[in-house]
Amino acid sequence: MRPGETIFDRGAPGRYGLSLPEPDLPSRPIEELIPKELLRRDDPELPEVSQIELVRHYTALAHINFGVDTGPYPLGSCTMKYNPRISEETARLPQFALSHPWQGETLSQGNLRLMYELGELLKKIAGLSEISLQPAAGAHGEFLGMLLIKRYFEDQGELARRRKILLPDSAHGTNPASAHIAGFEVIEIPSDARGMVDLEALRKNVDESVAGIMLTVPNTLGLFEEDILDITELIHEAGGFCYFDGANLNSIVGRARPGDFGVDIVHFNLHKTFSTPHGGGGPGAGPVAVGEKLAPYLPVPLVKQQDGRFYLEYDRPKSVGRLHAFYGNFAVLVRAYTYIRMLGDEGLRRVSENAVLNANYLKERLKPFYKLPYDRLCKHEVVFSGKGLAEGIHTLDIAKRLIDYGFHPPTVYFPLIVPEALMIEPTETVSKEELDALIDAFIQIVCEAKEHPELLKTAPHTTLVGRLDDVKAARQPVLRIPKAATRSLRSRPSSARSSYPPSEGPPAPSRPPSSLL
Amino acid sequence: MRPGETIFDRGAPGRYGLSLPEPDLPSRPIEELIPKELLRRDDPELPEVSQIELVRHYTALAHINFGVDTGPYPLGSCTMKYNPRISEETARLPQFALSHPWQGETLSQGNLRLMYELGELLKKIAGLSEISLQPAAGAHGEFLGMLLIKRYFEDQGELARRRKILLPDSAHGTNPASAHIAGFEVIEIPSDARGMVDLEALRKNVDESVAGIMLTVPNTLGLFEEDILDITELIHEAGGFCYFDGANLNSIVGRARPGDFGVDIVHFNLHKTFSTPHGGGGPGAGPVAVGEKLAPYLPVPLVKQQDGRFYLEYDRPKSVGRLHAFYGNFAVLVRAYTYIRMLGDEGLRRVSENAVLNANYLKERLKPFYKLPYDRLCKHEVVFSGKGLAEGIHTLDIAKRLIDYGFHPPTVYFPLIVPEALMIEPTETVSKEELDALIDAFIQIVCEAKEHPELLKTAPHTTLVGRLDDVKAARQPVLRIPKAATRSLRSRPSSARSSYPPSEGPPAPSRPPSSLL
Amino acid sequence: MSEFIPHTPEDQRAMLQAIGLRSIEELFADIPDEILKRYAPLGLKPLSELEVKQLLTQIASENLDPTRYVSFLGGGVYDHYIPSVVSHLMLRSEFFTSYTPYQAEASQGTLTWMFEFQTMICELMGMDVANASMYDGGSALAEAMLMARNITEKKRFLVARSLHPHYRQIINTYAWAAGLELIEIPYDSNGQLDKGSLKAHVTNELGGALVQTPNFFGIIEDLSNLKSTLGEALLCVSVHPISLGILRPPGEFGADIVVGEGQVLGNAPNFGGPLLGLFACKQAHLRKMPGRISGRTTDAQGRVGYILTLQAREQHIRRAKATSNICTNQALCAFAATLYLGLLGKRGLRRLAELITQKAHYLAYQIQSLRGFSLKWPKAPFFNEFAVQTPIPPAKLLERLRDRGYLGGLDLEPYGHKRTLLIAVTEKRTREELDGLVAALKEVSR
Amino acid sequence: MSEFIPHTPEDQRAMLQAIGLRSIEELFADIPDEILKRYAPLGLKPLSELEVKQLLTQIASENLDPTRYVSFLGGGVYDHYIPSVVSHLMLRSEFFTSYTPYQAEASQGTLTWMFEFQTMICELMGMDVANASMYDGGSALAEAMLMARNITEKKRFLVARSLHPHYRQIINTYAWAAGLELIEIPYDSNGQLDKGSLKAHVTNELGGALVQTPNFFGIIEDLSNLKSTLGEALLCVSVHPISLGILRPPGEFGADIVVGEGQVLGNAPNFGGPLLGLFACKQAHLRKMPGRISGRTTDAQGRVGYILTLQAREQHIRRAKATSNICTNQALCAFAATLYLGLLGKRGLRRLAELITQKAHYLAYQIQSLRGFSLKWPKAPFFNEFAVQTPIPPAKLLERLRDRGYLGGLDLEPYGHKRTLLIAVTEKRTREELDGLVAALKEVSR
Ligand SMILES: Cc1ncc(COP(=O)(O)O)c(C=O)c1O
Ligand SMILES: Cc1ncc(COP(=O)(O)O)c(C=O)c1O
Repeated sequence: MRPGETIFDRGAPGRYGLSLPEPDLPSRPIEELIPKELLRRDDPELPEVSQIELVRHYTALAHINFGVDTGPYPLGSCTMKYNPRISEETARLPQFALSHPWQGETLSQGNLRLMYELGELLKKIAGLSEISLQPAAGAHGEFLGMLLIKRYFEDQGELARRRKILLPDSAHGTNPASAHIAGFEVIEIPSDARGMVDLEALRKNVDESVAGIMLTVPNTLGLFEEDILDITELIHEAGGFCYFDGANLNSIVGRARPGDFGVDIVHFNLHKTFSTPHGGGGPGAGPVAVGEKLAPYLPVPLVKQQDGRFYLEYDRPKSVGRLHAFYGNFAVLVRAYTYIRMLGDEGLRRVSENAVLNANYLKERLKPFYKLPYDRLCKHEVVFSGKGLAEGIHTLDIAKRLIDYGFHPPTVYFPLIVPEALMIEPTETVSKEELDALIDAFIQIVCEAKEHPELLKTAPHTTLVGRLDDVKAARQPVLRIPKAATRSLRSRPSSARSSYPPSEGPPAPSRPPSSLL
Repeated sequence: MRPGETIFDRGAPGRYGLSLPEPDLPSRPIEELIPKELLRRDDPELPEVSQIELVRHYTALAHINFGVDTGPYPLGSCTMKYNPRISEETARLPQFALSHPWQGETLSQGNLRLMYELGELLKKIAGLSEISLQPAAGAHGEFLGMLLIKRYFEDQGELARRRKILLPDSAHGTNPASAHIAGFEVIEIPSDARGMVDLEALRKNVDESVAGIMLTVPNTLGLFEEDILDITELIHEAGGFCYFDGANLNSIVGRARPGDFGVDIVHFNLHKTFSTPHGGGGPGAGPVAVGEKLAPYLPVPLVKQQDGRFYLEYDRPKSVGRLHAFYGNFAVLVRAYTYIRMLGDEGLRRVSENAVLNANYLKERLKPFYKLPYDRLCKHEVVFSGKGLAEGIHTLDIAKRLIDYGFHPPTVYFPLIVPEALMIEPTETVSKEELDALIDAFIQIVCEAKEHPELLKTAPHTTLVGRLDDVKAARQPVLRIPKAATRSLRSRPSSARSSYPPSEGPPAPSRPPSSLL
Repeated sequence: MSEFIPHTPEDQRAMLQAIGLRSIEELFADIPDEILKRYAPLGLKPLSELEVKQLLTQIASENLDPTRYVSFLGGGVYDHYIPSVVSHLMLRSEFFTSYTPYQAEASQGTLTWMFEFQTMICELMGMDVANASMYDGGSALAEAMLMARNITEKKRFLVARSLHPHYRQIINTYAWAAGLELIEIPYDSNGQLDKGSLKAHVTNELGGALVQTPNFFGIIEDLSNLKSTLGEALLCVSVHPISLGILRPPGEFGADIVVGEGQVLGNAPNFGGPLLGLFACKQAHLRKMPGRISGRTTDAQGRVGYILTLQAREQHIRRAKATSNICTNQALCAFAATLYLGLLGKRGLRRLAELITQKAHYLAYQIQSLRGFSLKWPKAPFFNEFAVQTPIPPAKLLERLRDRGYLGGLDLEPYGHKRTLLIAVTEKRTREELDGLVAALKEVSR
Repeated sequence: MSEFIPHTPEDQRAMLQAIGLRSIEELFADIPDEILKRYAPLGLKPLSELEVKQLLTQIASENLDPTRYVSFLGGGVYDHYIPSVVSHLMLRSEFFTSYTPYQAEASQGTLTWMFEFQTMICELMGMDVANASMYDGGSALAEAMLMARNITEKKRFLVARSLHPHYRQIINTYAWAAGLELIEIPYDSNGQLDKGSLKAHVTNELGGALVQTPNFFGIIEDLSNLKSTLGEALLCVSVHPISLGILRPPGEFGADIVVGEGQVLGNAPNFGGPLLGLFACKQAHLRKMPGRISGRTTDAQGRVGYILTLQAREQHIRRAKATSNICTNQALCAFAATLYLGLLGKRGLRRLAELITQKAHYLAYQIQSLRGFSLKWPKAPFFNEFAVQTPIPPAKLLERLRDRGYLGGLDLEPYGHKRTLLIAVTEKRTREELDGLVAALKEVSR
């Protein structure tokens, strides 16, 4: 396929990819049914392609997209583990997939049972007593968590005073953003030399204006917050709540419960810890578990059970209301439930055990080659700095060069407290051979950085397009195919050049046989 | 992925890709249930891989495999048209897919109805009166056809005399092979200057020893057998049968019926004309329709209907018996039925119309550049010769070079009567833009053949492996992973090198950024 | 479950040795002992794939069997036909096992379809720019409100009472969180937005108005003159995207922000989730828009490619000052929508919308001819859904219909509409089924 | 249906013009008019995808609903669990939309798995070489016979009466076609091959013997000494591949050709088709083997790759003298088998075979403890399937079981075994279901 080719570059006027039934009943002109001034005059410029053209286009696009199935994907903080295919099957069972949110409790006992049982399991994993499955992602859960705190203090008549949310400077961007939308003032607490919350700094900020703290444990450096019990106690003493960002739960699942840290609110990222597919950026699910104090404020409805019958509980007068049109990302819940049931207790333990083993192994093996700002036992991920490899070499160059070696790059430039951060999370589903190959590539790149720095600076070299200009993209944003072009493109005859091999054209005569592809 | 890598190169002892239930009932040692001397001592050396390793391996293999979804696939005689996804859905409906061949007629009314209705449609398409859906492929159908003729003459007491099957020298290899296995003597009739059956030569061979003739119409040159009515009359007069190889039905479907040519037996290739996927070489289906004379000899069981109830007819005393353990490739039949029902009469006509249009368009556009041994109106495919492009350039070189342009090569070196044959069948599902691109590539290759012949001779250049040595493969056949290697390979650490991009390693420092992939 | 974790005991030993540890336990030495000790297992034994498949099949079978009911349920989620090609391509794992395309060069597949999706949504809605998805139509409308607040810096918003009641709840929640003031605008005797009332509330303090069309009752709102009435305040409209195959897009009425529920574009009902929030706005507001955006750019050789752009709006850069906290969104559902719109195409979307309109009107006509039934708002134009006045309470009606194999629609009594039933039609409903419902209604209302 | 054919009228016009024709009809001028005129349409109107889906769903629903029955049917086709990974990878269209890998460099995916498949089949069967598939187990056995004829140039074959009756029919048909003579070898009082009778028929004229294990009655044959008894004649064995997880492979007994029905390896029952013919032989016979073979080779740079090899055996080269007429085979089913065996692996196949053995023996034990029931051949060893002597005719029993949700097995009365029922068990059958069948048998046989 040509670089940049879209579905609008294919097809021709009059083609289509799906036939529709002929009307099987008496039809009247649309204008007689709906007033003309409400009707559209020009058709939207949608593609005009036959089915084979569409299928070939997206097959070709798939071939230039890196997924977990393509190879190791050590994107820190994202837990890119293998997505079991069985979960794709169970989520597509027609009684799940075709069930309608309004079909009523009687006809939805299976759905409700699944949600109830998943909720029970997640509560146990969190070590907390009530749960809402409604949030559609982690950040949605964070927002809900903030709302719960807010409603609580409103209920207590303390809202005017409790206006601050504390969070470490290593926190993920969604944390401050969520606290902010919920109307709180965000206070960043610096990290200390260990990479953990600076207890002194924290103490200084803790007073009666604090509504709560948002913590990620282990934190985004992959380090277990060793003072966690002190921190939660401190906050509780001040009358605040402790929020636990569950993005990194993969490192402790099956062996430690946030509730036992003294945490009051936990969000899960089912698309991380519980291996529901990331889908190119979603859908995920961000259930929120809470302790008893906050339970009354959870959104409606909750899933409850009585005498073996499952039902939706709406009568929750203190509830914050609703965050989602229905019950959350149900199909994602089915996948997570499937996964947890397959793992069982033993499997959950093995998840954290091997996720942490892999990260520490990688840390030890790469330590001689990359700067490790916080050299401690890590949990499921490790953060190096790309600084100092060679003059003018940046973390971005290292990341892009990894693509040439057949790996997805790690998370880069996050957490912000590590300059030129390289945040590597192997997950437990990477094999030792793959992990060794990844490590070897990282090491090879160190050599290249010194001997052939241009190789890094111009990387990647093996992809359909080279390094893309993000400044240009932001300065002169082109965010859709220009109206005029949607039509005119289609008359170009060259659009149908096949996508295999994904080259722009035949190799020039002088080019030696290539081993690529 | 590395060239040649297999699943045995991945994994490590003790890994596995699928968990099994623990026994839920009292177990006894296997040796108590089955005598020890019947038990296996050494486990078979099967792969030992986790699920993710297996999924990555086959995902990587998919990326180095060309299918219809990858791009134009003008493989002559094979009708590589688009495979509708809806057929994959209907064939997987659980009541079809999970139905058991022994579940009985009462519980199989849907299956039987589908088979019956498909049979009725195919009979109409063939213009014949009875059908068996049992053959698993075209060649299987040919074999059945030969058996029907044989049984007929046996029944008539003429078998000793009727020992010859005639077929044109352009016939597909399965035709003589099928006739031979059925015990007939195969007589090849030369083609004349038109590329058709040489009527004179045919006449000379027609006598009372002739059991029948096997014809492909249009023939494998893509030409409609213009004397077809004379030929069938000639054979019938001599008391023989006319067999119609339906591989090329795509060119006449919806507008001409083999039965109207005077044909007695027709096999269909549902995987060609009716667009069931070719599956990397099957499964297909090769139903056989016949006229009344041969109907009594069809295999058991046939699908019949009475008063709206469908049943299997076994009581057929003259039947040749059975060719398949059950009723043929049922799931393939579901796909073909789905396709035919979607097309309807109008669609069937449009299939042949556009298949023939595409072939003739390509023929006219390529005629100035390639030798066209038989320059006539063609049907769904056209056969050029690769001869004379340039000194030392063979059809194989042209074919391999097409791969570099992103196309699957056409069929080569068949039919045998055209030296260096290039047999091109675009099918009706190729768009004009794609067809033009294919034609342009063919033309470009003509220039290259003259200016850069080495480019052709060493093609392909864009694939993971270059041109493979077939002589070596046949001289020292390595047809399985050597026993010893199945184990030892697994200890190699390099086996897990990721498959994205599909390169052997990072580009050498001196290599400029590449646009491939 | 060990099929998901490659490590063998040998692998573990070798790795521990390389790290310089003796046991797995040492890997968790940084967790306070008292925490580890307090851990209580779930009491779950591992299940094999076969067992979990049997278990989930069993649980699923405790729902209704959707093949045994003919459904007329709508109310925000609709049971449209999902083309086989959509289902097929959704299973390509290069797409579904990838994440947000942070690394553009290795993610051109995702970034390209996002760019296509943005184009299609803009075309549908008549807007300038669109993002790559929000959680659902309801939260998208709430985010539109927050965005309008950020643009106008005004805290008062008008909300149509004819919005989906759940959307109103979501908006209430978000508004409370953000300290916004909401004023409900009633609907008139035709079930349509009371424009007079709306006009009366337009002041300098107004940040915007939130309107839905077709509204919760299925009624198509007339958006003309709304924007001019609102003046500086922003017009935020929620739409049913398939209706835009025939309905004039909000962009042509001057809408500032248009959102919608995109589930109908190739996504199964899934008990109401995942859904798909569509979100588009005017060019002028681009830098206040929430969500991911794919933009076209080039590499050093001038080759065209796509990249996540305008990230300076987003939480991972702007943190507390971001336009939204959204991170993981509904990408794969947006991919389904891209495939769906690509398959139907220019001609197909119109034909589909027409087909649905015809079917819905046929059914409405038949039902209102039944004794005791009438259309609740007989003069109001509708697309795929309409409210019916029933002779007996809908709850009873629905129960009896269920016994006959029909999910007859949504009972609006809990929403304050006595004896009102909301009936939705999609292209999947055959004439036979429509006639069947009519006959059944006749029977059960006797 | 036009979604499958890209050409628009404009495309057609432009192309006709390029060809120099004025109408589509002229493209068919070479077909005699009288033929064209005789054409009669089918009377079928085109259906949209939605309609055809509804139609096929309707037809499928006229079958039994497999979720409502617990099945003990076997007799050559078995309902094993199909792992999700198999189903998923089978849908990768680079595989299923490709054809026979004639062009090796563009088909390394297919050729690689074929090579892996051949390796796995050899390992299972204890043989030297295997091909890439035959139509089914029955025709594979028939082809083994033809191959043995070609090797030995003898025309007489011994056929075990305990073969699957349909396989015997197929063999009869092929033998008749090829002019071969068949002699049936009975089974003894244990349901096993009567080796004495076999020995008595061994002469110089013998081409080979065809045996199945487990045989049609589920009984494991003892293949020891068979090969030495046969002498020059070839031993051809048909196997159930999963049984080879625990059973000694025919190769260790000196078998010359081993075939089998591979449906059980990751393929659905599909009403008996497509099935998967497995085929392996000794190295010495390689060049007489039918079917496709993938072989390892290198390119000019020494890179390893795979290619269809030994094509000189095949019909497209050797024509009438080919080893077989087979062309299109059951490739995709063989791919499923490759995935299946790869997933289960060395450890899994044994565990699976053991699990099935345990379940089958548990059930057999329970049933023979019922009043009136006994094992037909109580001393015969079996794997997954066994024959039961029933107190009342199986037909009646089965009908009553069906009413209780069981497909109780295969009635052997039509095959000459009065009051005999053949019962098969797979890993899918839970203990609850086994106990359920026992309880039901008790009830219905009163
Ligand atoms: C540490 C952390 N917190 C929160 C989030 C937000 O979760 P989501 O993307 O599911 O909204 C992420 C996700 O990337 C994260 O890594
Ligand atoms: C002309 C012709 N006849 C017969 C056949 C054999 O059909 P099948 O491969 O389905 O056995 C083919 C297939 O390639 C063919 O092209």
